[in-house]
Amino acid sequence: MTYTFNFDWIAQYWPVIVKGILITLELTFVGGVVGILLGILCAFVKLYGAAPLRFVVGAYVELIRNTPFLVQLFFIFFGLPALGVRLGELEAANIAMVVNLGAYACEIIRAGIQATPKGQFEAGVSLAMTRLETFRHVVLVPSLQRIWPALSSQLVIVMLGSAVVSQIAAEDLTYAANFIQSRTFRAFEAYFVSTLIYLVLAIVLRQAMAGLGVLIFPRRSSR
Amino acid sequence: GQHAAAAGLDAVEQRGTLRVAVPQDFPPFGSVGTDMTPQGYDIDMAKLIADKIGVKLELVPVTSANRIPYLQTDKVDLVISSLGKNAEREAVIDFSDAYAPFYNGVFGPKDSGVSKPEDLSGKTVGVTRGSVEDLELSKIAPSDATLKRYEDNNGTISAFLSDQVDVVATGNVVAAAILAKNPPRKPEPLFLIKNSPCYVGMSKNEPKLMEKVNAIVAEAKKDGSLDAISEKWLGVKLPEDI
Amino acid sequence: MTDFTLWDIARNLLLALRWTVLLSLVSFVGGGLVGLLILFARIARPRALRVAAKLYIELFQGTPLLMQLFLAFFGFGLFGVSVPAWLAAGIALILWAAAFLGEIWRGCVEAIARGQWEASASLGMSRFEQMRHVILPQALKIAVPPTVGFSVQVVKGTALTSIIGFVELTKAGTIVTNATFQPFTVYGLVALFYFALCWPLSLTSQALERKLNVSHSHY
Amino acid sequence: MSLIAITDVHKRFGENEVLKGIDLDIAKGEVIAIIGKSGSGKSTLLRCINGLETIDSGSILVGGVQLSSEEKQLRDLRQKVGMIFQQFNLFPHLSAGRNVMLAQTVVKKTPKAEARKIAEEMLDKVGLAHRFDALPDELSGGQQQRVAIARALAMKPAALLCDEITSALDPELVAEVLQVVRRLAEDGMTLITVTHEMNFAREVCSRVVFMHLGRVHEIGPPAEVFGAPKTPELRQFLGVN
Amino acid sequence: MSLIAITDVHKRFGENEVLKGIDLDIAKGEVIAIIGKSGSGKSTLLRCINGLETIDSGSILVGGVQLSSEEKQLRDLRQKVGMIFQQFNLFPHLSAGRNVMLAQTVVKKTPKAEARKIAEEMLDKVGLAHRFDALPDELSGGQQQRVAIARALAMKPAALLCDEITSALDPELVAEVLQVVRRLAEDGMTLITVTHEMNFAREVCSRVVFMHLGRVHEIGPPAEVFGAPKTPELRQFLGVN
Ligand SMILES: Nc1ncnc2c1ncn2[C@@H]1O[C@H](COP(=O)(O)OP(=O)(O)OP(=O)(O)O)[C@@H](O)[C@H]1O
Ligand SMILES: Nc1ncnc2c1ncn2[C@@H]1O[C@H](COP(=O)(O)OP(=O)(O)OP(=O)(O)O)[C@@H](O)[C@H]1O
Ligand SMILES: [Mg+2]
Ligand SMILES: [Mg+2]
Repeated sequence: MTYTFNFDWIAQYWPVIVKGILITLELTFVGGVVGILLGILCAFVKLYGAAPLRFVVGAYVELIRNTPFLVQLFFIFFGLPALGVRLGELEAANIAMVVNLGAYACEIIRAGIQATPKGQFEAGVSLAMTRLETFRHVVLVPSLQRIWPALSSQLVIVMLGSAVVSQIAAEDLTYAANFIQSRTFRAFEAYFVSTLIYLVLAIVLRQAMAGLGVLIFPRRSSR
Repeated sequence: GQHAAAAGLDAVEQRGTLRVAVPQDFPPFGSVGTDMTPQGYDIDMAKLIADKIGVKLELVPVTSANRIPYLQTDKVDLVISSLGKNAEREAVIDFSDAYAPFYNGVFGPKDSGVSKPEDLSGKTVGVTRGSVEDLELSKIAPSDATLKRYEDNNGTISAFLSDQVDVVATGNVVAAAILAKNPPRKPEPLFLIKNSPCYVGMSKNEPKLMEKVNAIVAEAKKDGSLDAISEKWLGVKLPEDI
Repeated sequence: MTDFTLWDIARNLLLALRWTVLLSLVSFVGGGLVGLLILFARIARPRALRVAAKLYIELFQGTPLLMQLFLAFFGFGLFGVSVPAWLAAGIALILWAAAFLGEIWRGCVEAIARGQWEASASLGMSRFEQMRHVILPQALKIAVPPTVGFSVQVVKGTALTSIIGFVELTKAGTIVTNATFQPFTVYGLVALFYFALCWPLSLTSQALERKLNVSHSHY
Repeated sequence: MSLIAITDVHKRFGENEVLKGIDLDIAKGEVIAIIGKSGSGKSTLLRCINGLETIDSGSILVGGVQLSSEEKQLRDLRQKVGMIFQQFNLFPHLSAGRNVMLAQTVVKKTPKAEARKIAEEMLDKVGLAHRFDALPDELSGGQQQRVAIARALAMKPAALLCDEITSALDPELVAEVLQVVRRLAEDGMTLITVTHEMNFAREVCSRVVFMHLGRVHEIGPPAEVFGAPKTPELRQFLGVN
Repeated sequence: MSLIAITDVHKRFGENEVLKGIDLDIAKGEVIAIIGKSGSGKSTLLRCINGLETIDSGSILVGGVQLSSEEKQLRDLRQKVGMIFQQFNLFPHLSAGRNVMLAQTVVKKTPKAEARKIAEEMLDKVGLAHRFDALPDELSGGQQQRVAIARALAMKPAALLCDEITSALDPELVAEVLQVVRRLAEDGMTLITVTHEMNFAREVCSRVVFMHLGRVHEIGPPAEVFGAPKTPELRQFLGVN
């Protein structure tokens, strides 16, 4: 092999990488929190909402799940200005992440809710709670607990998918890699380093979600 | 080493084909026709070099992200992809003599009040990441100008047209092509950055190949064939300083 | 600048769509086969195999497919091994899909009641025979909906092969946009074609899921 | 005036007419046992009283108010009439105490501290004050059912509907739950229980309702119903000839 | 020589020692009933004999061969000792007949045609020859359990382990399954059954084993165990004083 790896550039470019990591984390965090909230809302509407609302949510979910994230991103960033909504690349990226995860989370959460025994709902209602109150206090937490692993996986997928936001000049981790390689022509090294960082982020994210799960969901203490 | 012996000019002649990385997303240097075949300044340049060496030409369409890895892993012999030069890049690959002018400048609405680099202060500038103008503008732009670096030319132009950036830095031919389409937002020339020419890229330490390419470029300048290419794609003759 | 008619744009995108379909088929079928191996390793008796499979899954689910493709194509090249683009794309997509499919299917295998393992063991079947005759036939049935669902991800995942030179649907869209400066028309069509390809798969998956749920409620 | 007045109630599921005209008046403080074969419509009747099923015709008045399917009104009704299920249906993510507190804070807007006091009181009433913080998973079936009773009681209902609340329990656990119900009856709670425990029905109830094919087939004080069943269907059900 | 010889078997799950030294010899043709409270280790003992659980110490010999955890040997053992489960565990994707054929063709490499003949024979033995092509879903619980018995019998085992094979069944279906087991016993099959059916144990078994807290607490012919229980634990279990 004639190619010799050279990582000297790190000394000069590490701020770009750190910024990239932070932005990737921001996108994942905002996408994760707001996206899951949106998913919960959509799941509720899809299960209990009025027919027209159900249709709108259904169309949204199908549209998002069956088209590439990149195209969605382009429409938000380049398309919305035509309608008078001009978003910065970070806002656009964040919104695209939320919209994307929201659709997937909706389906995952809906499945979790549907797996809730009917008796839980009836018990809530027969204690004079409204449907919304029953959903909020009785159905939601156990449903989330049921689908938490699936949701965590989806979040990792979305985090990795966020790489394409570099196309609209959002300065995430992939942007950092591309920026560095465009200056230094050290493509292998830049991609290798960013891949490793993604791997670490994915593992950390999974662990964090597991830890969060332990915090949110009660577990029986051993008898 | 061994590897080098099998590469370079000898390998090209032995193989009978010259493999060249060309852009597909950077008109007028490289784009496609309605039949998706590559066309543009860089493609004609590649044809010229292959002709002169006397071998067949194999065009390999590349992006800005993968053009150098193609070269480094010996999947192409030359990169003719409107490459600009800087010191860091020269540490990794070798550059021939310049084969094309690249007049780049900053373009934007007339009323943007920009007429020199200092005026970019506080403005948002769209530019294609890794392009010649990216390298140049990064050097001269004031520190409080925001550079938005898009993946490809299309991103940069779309960003300008959709009002995501105040002005763009790009080739004057690119700007002219857009102006010709009479868009709602017009990229009028504001100021010229400089003529920062394009070079042919090749693996390091291929003296024979370098010599050959430089000779072909020099001859093409002399016999007017490069002028012809320039006129075809850029609408003007090759400038004196190339 | 060449002038593209709407038909030119659509025609070129449709031609590129062939690559999307072909790559999807290759990665889905190949990923299925390798995924089966991953599944077997993941639930094998020897700990080493299980751990290896787990690491494999972590690696391929934890890094961007784009980087996997890049490293598969150019990484070997660094060592002087020339891997053609179609092979690199095939390998990377297959390994990536296998990680996801293996994990999806493991869930399905684990959903089969323990009693089925015990009953078949107590009839003297070996672990492989148990899998082959008792567990897999049942697991595959419940695995169909999520598997079809994942095929949508595969279709969309093939877009990333442009990093190693494939002009599939998304890449063709970028190229044509750069020649036409009509991003809305082009990406609108791109989205439409993806939707036309993926939506039937989604619908099938949902329909199968519903059907399965119904048959479950009999128990 | 009767607390619950059921008049000519009909209910069908598709083709299947499950309730074929039920008339039943229940006074405050009464303890009613509903018995009958599987499928005779016992659960459906209870669920109709609680508004979990809508009725097709007839009327149900609770405390003089007509039952409708209007949400707000249903909520009022359900504060007056609690229900306990065969499968307990405790909320698995909440401790026993929080199970009892939840509806108070959500529905009645009782302040947390007060809700907690009431929850402790109710758990004490069912003999589980010491398991306030236990999750449902950590409780035996009998304990879970007692928490469910405490949960319903915390809403201070005027009447309690119990649907086979002991049939998911092991025999040894049945006694502890019945003990609790017996005490409620003594305290004057209005109780309507579907039950298979004939001894319980005999000893505790003021009236026994025998349902058959979607109708109230026989009704009367336990001594009468068990001691001198009039219809052959009831005799067959009781296994006497 | 005894067919199954169990010597000082210990088994623990984590902290919990479930079997605390079991000694038991079973001769060919014996019919043994194992009785005892829930949690006393009955199922665990059966599962150990069949190699579904590994033992921590002691030894189990079947037909003179020591039980190990080696795969090949386990397979041989399991061809000698069949097991039937409370939950039937039929393969839901195969018809009744194919359920009975599967292990023969896979494990013993019996040719299809012959396996089919044996399957028909075995289904006939349990009175289900006419349901050869029915899927498990289409059979009643009692029929499913009888298919499970036929499936075990088709491997021509020397002994059969039955773990509460009637407790998932409605009372009316219990009889049909017990009838089949009774006939097996009469035919000389070695049977070890965990059961709550005391009448069955009394009438059919040669010996009754009472397990308590992980030990064989009392053992003897049914007349002795049921007629004159020696220990207070057994007396309590049987409800006699
Ligand atoms: N949601 C429903 N949809 C359709 N049919 C139903 C529904 N709920 C109950 N039924 C039918 O109504 C009839 C009466 O059911 P119900 O549960 O009231 O009987 P029950 O007297 O409570 O019987 P059990 O003692 O078995 O609980 C049954 O035939 C049942 O199948
Ligand atoms: N896989 C396991 N892991 C941990 N503990 C177990 C396991 N299997 C059984 N046990 C424990 O071992 C003890 C004995 O269980 P076993 O199933 O043998 O009892 P049993 O006599 O069959 O009871 P039953 O009549 O309820 O079936 C119980 O306390 C049970 O909780
Ligand atoms: Mg009922
Ligand atoms: Mg047991």
